[in-house]
Amino acid sequence: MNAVPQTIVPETRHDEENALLEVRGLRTEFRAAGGTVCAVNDVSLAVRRGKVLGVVGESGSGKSVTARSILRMVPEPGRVVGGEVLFEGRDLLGLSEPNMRALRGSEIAMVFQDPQSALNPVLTVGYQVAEALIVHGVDRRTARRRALELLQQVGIPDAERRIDDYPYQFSGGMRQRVVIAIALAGSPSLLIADEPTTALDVTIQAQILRLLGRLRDELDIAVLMITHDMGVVAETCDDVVVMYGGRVVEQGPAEMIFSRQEHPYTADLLKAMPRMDEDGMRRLPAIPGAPPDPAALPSGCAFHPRCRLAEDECRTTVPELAPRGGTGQAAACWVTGRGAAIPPLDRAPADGGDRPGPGGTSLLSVENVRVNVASERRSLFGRPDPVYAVDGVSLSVAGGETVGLVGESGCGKSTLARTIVGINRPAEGTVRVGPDGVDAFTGAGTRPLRSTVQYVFQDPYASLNPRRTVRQSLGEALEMRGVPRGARAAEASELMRRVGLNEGYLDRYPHAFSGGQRQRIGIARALAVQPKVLICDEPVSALDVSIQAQIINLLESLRDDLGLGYLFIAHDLSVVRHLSDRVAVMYLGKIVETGPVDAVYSSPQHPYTVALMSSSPAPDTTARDRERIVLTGDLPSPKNPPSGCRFRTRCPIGPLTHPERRICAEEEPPLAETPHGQLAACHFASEMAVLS
Amino acid sequence: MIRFLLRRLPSVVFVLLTTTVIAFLLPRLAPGDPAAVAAGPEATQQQIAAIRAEMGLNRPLVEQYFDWLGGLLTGNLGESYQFHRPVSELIGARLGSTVELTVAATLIMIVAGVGVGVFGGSARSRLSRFTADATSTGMLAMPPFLAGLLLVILLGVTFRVLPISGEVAVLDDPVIGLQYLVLPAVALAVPMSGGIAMLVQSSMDNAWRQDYVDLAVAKGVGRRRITARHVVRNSLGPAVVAIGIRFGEMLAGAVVIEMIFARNGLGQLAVSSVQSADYNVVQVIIVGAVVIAVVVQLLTEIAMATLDPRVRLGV
Amino acid sequence: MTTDTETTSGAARRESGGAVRRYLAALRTPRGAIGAGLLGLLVLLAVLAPVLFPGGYDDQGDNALAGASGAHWMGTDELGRDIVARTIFGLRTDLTLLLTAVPASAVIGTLMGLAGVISRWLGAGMQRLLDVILGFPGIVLGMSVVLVLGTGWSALFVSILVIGLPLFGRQARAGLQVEQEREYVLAARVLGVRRRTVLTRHVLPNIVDPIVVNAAVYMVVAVFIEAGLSIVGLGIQPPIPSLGAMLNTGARYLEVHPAYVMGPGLVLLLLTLAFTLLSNALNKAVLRR
Amino acid sequence: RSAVEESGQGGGATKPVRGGTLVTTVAAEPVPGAYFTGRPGNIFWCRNVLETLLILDENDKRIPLLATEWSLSEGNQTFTAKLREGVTFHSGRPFTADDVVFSFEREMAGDGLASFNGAMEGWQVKATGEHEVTITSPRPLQEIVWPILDVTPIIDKETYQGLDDGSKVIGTGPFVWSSYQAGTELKMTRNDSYWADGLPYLDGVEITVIKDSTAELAALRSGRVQIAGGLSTVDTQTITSGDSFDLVAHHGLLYGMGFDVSQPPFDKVDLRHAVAYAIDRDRINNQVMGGLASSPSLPWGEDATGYPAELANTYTYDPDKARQLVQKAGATGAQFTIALHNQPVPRRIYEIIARNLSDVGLRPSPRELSIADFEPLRSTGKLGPAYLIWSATAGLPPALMVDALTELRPSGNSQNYSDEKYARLAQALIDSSDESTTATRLRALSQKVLDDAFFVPYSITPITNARASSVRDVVIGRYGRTFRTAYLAK
Ligand SMILES: Nc1ncnc2c1ncn2[C@@H]1O[C@H](COP(=O)(O)OP(=O)(O)OP(=O)(O)O)[C@@H](O)[C@H]1O
Ligand SMILES: Nc1ncnc2c1ncn2[C@@H]1O[C@H](COP(=O)(O)OP(=O)(O)OP(=O)(O)O)[C@@H](O)[C@H]1O
Ligand SMILES: [Mg+2]
Ligand SMILES: [Mg+2]
Repeated sequence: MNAVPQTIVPETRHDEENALLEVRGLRTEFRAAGGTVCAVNDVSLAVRRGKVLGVVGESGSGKSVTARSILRMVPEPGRVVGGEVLFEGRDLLGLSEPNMRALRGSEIAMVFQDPQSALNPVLTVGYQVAEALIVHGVDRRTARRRALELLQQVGIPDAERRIDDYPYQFSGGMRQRVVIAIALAGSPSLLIADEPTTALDVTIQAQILRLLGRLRDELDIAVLMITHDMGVVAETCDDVVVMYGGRVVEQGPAEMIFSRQEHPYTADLLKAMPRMDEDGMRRLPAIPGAPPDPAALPSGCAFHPRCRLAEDECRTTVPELAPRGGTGQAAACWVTGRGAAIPPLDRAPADGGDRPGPGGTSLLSVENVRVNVASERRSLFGRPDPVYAVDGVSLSVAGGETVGLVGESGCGKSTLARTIVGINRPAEGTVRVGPDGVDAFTGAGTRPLRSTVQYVFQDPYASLNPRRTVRQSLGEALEMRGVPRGARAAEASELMRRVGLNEGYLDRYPHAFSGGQRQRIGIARALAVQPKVLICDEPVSALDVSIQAQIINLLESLRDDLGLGYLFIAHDLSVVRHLSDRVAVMYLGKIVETGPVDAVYSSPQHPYTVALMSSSPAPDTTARDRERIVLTGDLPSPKNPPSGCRFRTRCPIGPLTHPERRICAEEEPPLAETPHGQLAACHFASEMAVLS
Repeated sequence: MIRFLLRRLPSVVFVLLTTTVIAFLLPRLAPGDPAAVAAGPEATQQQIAAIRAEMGLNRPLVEQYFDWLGGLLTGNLGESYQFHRPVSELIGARLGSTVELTVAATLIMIVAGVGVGVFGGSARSRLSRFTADATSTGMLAMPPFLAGLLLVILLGVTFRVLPISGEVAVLDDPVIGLQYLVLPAVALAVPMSGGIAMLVQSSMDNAWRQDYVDLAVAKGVGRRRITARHVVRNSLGPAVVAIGIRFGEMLAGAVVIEMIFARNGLGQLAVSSVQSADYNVVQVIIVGAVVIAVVVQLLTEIAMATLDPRVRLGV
Repeated sequence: MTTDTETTSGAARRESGGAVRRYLAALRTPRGAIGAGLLGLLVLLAVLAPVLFPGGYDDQGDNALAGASGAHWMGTDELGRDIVARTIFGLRTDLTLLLTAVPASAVIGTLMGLAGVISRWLGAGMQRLLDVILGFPGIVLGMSVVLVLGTGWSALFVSILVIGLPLFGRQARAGLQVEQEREYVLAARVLGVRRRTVLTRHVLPNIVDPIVVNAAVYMVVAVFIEAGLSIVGLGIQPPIPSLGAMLNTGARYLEVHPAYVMGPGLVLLLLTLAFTLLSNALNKAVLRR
Repeated sequence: RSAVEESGQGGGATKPVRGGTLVTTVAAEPVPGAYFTGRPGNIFWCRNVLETLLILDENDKRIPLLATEWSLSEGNQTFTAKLREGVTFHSGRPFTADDVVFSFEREMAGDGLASFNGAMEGWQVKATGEHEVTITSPRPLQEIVWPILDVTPIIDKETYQGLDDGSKVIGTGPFVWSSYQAGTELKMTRNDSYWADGLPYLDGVEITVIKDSTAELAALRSGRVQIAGGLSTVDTQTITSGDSFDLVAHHGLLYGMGFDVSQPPFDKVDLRHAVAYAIDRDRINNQVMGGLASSPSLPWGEDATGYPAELANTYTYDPDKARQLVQKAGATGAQFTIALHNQPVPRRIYEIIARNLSDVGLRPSPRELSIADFEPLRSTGKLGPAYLIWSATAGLPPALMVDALTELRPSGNSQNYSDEKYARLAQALIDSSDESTTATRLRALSQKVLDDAFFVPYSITPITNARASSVRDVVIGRYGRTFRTAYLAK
């Protein structure tokens, strides 16, 4: 590798005197037996007082390590090997450990990604909040009083009573609030939030983001917000730093970056994201390849193997982060540095123009299915009460058609999908498969079910047996289709080509593949039995944006080539919009709205759909100030769902705001047709048109 | 808590009942004739026959079982063939000795095991971690009887500082009694402490990697306090379980240790009863050992529940 | 259509395919290397015992309870037999016992744990049975076995086998429950692969690892059981030596002839140490990936 | 304080001293129910609580206790004894001739695990005065009456049932049974109204059960106990090689091997002879018995009346001869089990014998049995092809042994051996009423035992105990010590 030019923070920094935190030339390495990984390489950034700096980048780009380096919390065997971290003028890297400890929590606080594990399960939340004060010298009584205030401040309802509860008694969103309360305890001037909402649902994410925004305004805290979601950045950040392969590739004020990208990576990344306001008539412009392994970074510009503008220089020399256009923006790219503009990416139309419309006959139909997920173990007191995770759902999928299924985590999407393929048994209702509508749960239905419907799993790491080669995994599927042993090799190669993988990889084990590649293998396995319908359970939610686009494109082309029908489960509304012909919105085991995708997205009729849509962040700073409906509270438990309309406990137009609407609590609204052509289950459906 | 105990009740009852069935069947599975054994070596055939009738061995098995079980429940544990004494008396006379031994060993095990474990789990220098590792591995690999023999050679024969045989009840004379107790208790506790130490250390290592430790660091909590409040607290659960499970092993180990240190405890009684096929005694000891093991297991779970709120509230 | 460039993430690289390779990885750690080396040495000694000591273990002589000498490195026992020879033959007995009884226990225990596959009731019944066995403190169970079978090899074998069942049975059941919910298992079921095939192809190989680790852990316990029963006089029958039986007799001559206890004691300690180290290493390498 | 120091002990003086408690330890537990026979666990209490008419010490000297004088008459078929007056039981009840009659009747009825009741068949025991009893027997008594008197303590007819479980143990002895924990501990206190004035010297005697020889040794050495019964010979020798402990050897145990002569392979007398030649008796003596044993071919003690010393060494270690005999019997490679007690000494003997037998071409394997399992099989002759026994009958008069030792009984023996000539010879010995006839008849019987070799003795070993030198004047009987005159020297 060439000598790294000593990149300094770009000279043209606005409000330089305003910087609360300034990181200069930070390098953090992990020394392991296999060699040294430079996870953070010459990173410089600045957080202004009272402002939000967003750090974005795909998985492994070094965001978390940067954050931890600032607080000197790099895990073993990591070491900060260079650079400066100036906080209010002091270099944190030079502080003694006791001084550093005094500073953590009191001046700089941190919020972690996973609220499930960030709280100590055996201590009460109140204690955990108070501890943050106690260690900084506050006496117990005062600390507890302050803890209560803080819990109230972050919006824990009924905080007096819940202060002595344990973390597991809280929902994910509530826990994240507690974590934020802990962070606020020492009245810090800087809050580092490492993907604070990634593990949460959009509705909860909106709540948390709103909370963070409020706190910033009220307490004037500066925030370093780490995220991989451009939408979150667009909605919350003042400044942006884009990271790739351990380096900053572009930085600048948020509006500038979203309006004009100076680095091809930023530009392509934004384009690769499906958008809620665009239909899916064209393929997504995916960035080829996958993010680099920090242990083996490409020489020169780390992005060059995937860059459509790459030149020879890019392959050999690392570009400097240089200011662009005097607006505080800076980028590290040789090509754009010479003034070349990034050519607009023409979105390729779907292969062969418009795709064939969905075939008319339904290949899969679910009728009134209810699924009981209560454990079947008998206790001393007889069987436990049933828990219907899916409570009377009907839908159908035709050949070549994509039906999107969206809803919050825990609403029963996976349970429905698993029931369709026979992993769970329905308590009531039927699943019919094939053109003849054979009942899948009769003896005669098993075969048609297997050959008609296949499943693509969410987690590409868990869905392949680590002990079996790709050939073995595919071979098993081919065997099920009845392909004779001799013909399997050829078929397997054909499948690999089909999903865009090199057939030479057939004899490798799954661990040798990246997440995106594994997902392709999972798709290939599902295709091996030549199904008519694929059930995709969040197939892209575990993948990086650039890989997500590749997989979506793959699914689309398969659908068009093979005439497959999809039941596509996702919680990302824009992905569903991009892919689907029809969409169903699920809430607590029931479908609350369903209909053609355009109708639902352009004029949602159910308040829940509206709330979901307005909670989804859009990667566009101009949409920042749009009117938004943020739901309160959490998804109730399917163990005892609310009476009447299940959504009434959170509904913005229900009894919460209109106490006179008693019907919502008394009567369950049926799925009824609306003027726009979709079905919605709301007593006051027409009202939403006004709101949206 | 009560709900929790109720939930465990059926399986506990099942285990105990099955144990009584097994214990009851043992003499009937064994090759010897219990009546002949009871009658003693010099008995004639008629005497044996008379005894068989007296013992009720001619009656249907099920009836015999329920009689026996009824006896157990009402405290009528039968009579030893060997000593012609009520089993309850034999056991009563030896219970104290074994309880002393196991309680002392358990205390040592908890102190040494948790001590070494916490030391290893909170140590940062390579040397201290290695020391902790080596200590716990060594202890784990050391069988109690070998530890006992080595202690006898070292402290009882070479340097005579502690008595190596016999016993004096601690309650009668604490100073002397404790001296008699030290060596056997240490010998018994050694391997168990090794296991506990390893467990504590590895669950502490695990706890150190948890996100809540990161959060505590980010809060500004010092390392000592993190160890005490966050890491140790979360690591004691597995240790408590292990201590509970090892209590059964402790009873088993006591058998051998009592032999070596000439303590007249239940272990000795068990061995001599097995050697002389004194079934009535063996049966009661088996049932008793299982009852104790099960009860300790339950206590363990209760302790777990106090340590970990998730267990307590049945999540 | 695009093709992924080939990259693997760090996390992905850590889990790996070949089972043998992972077990070998365990041997490359210091613990694993020492443990395996030690065990290898002991096994070698045991195997070569008849060659090293052509006189066998029962070569009685007039010179009883003699101290160390050129002919007898650790002296002789009460019947004038070489203690070293008897120790090594005792090791042979122990190893034979361990290496047959422990695997038998592992296999039977695993099958009991997996019985739930055949029917839920059978599985639950087996678990209860294992609970009962678990309730018995080890040596007490061993004594019960001795009561029924009399002392000797078969009683030791059965004791070790039975005492280990809950360890393996519970492990297998827990593994089964986890593995059955794995996505790749569900994937196979969705494909329509038969239950038995799913079990043998996807579930079992992934249960094997913890079972192997537990078997190594249990080896130590099994040594304790053999020695424990032998020490209280319920072990193997003379004149065949076992480490425990030698300790039992040797303890009678603790004063006149400490080497009598030290020899078998040391070998026993090395044996348990080897298995302890090995199980630690396996545990780290195989289970905590 | 230190437990090690506290139990330390002082040096010696010679005059009897009053006071002190003697602490003893035994490896086997006391069995109060076995009052008419010997048990290793009973040696330290039985003769101190339950007294006999007379006691035979280790030299077979008759020491009068409850009988003051005695005589034999009518062709040695009548025995008369004068009883001591002024003796009371521990309960306070005076001792009379009726108590003696009662005790003998219980014994003949087989109570108290009586083992000589076979030899007492036909006895008439009568009170011929308040303090005189007369025994009349259909057979001569001069040989057998002494050991029978020695084994027969006088028990209290009011409480004798309490003897079975030790709940009530009442006798006339110098010590009173005071506290008992079955299997672990027994305490006796001085009988203040003992018939001999000033005796006993000791305030009390304690017995603790320590099953492990090494632990017993440690207890001795630490001074916690003063006498140990049941130490292994090696341990006894270890401790008595210093100067503060004495080795006490007395009476004896007979070790031998029996065969089921009704079944192959030991239905062939040649094979039995082979075994008799194959056993390395010296090795057994040196390596198991500490060199203290004798290695006779005959079961009788050397001081038996008319002992045929020239036959005593008929069988000596001769593996070559043994091998030939094995071949002659066609039994080379024969496999069989040898039953034995699961105790250390029998195990070691087994190891030597098994080695000896495999050296001559046989293939024995062990069958270990607990005493409780072993004895019923022994009394019913079901121990299998061969077995090893040990018996406390060593040194008893042969006329008594042929009934008392199961292996020598003419019928109902453990070897399923029945031979008319043997039965006749045995009965003749029993019926002999004078020394010279006894001698000729014993020789004839001995020859028959050697020829048929249905029971092969290989060792007669004195019972050894270790005793602190400070313990003086203990009377050693076959069935127990009496500490009536014992004292602890300061
Ligand atoms: N404990 C560690 N040991 C070794 N390498 C590490 C460790 N933690 C991080 N790394 C390396 O640093 C790189 C960057 O990690 P980092 O966690 O900062 O990524 P990130 O941008 O936060 O990604 P994500 O979105 O997945 O959280 C990783 O790819 C990895 O190679
Ligand atoms: N085996 C089970 N036992 C108990 N409850 C279950 C079980 N499976 C699912 N549930 C419950 O059913 C509800 C629906 O779960 P499901 O996994 O179908 O949700 P989902 O919509 O797929 O959520 P996500 O977006 O997180 O994947 C949840 O509340 C869950 O707790
Ligand atoms: Mg991260
Ligand atoms: Mg799901």
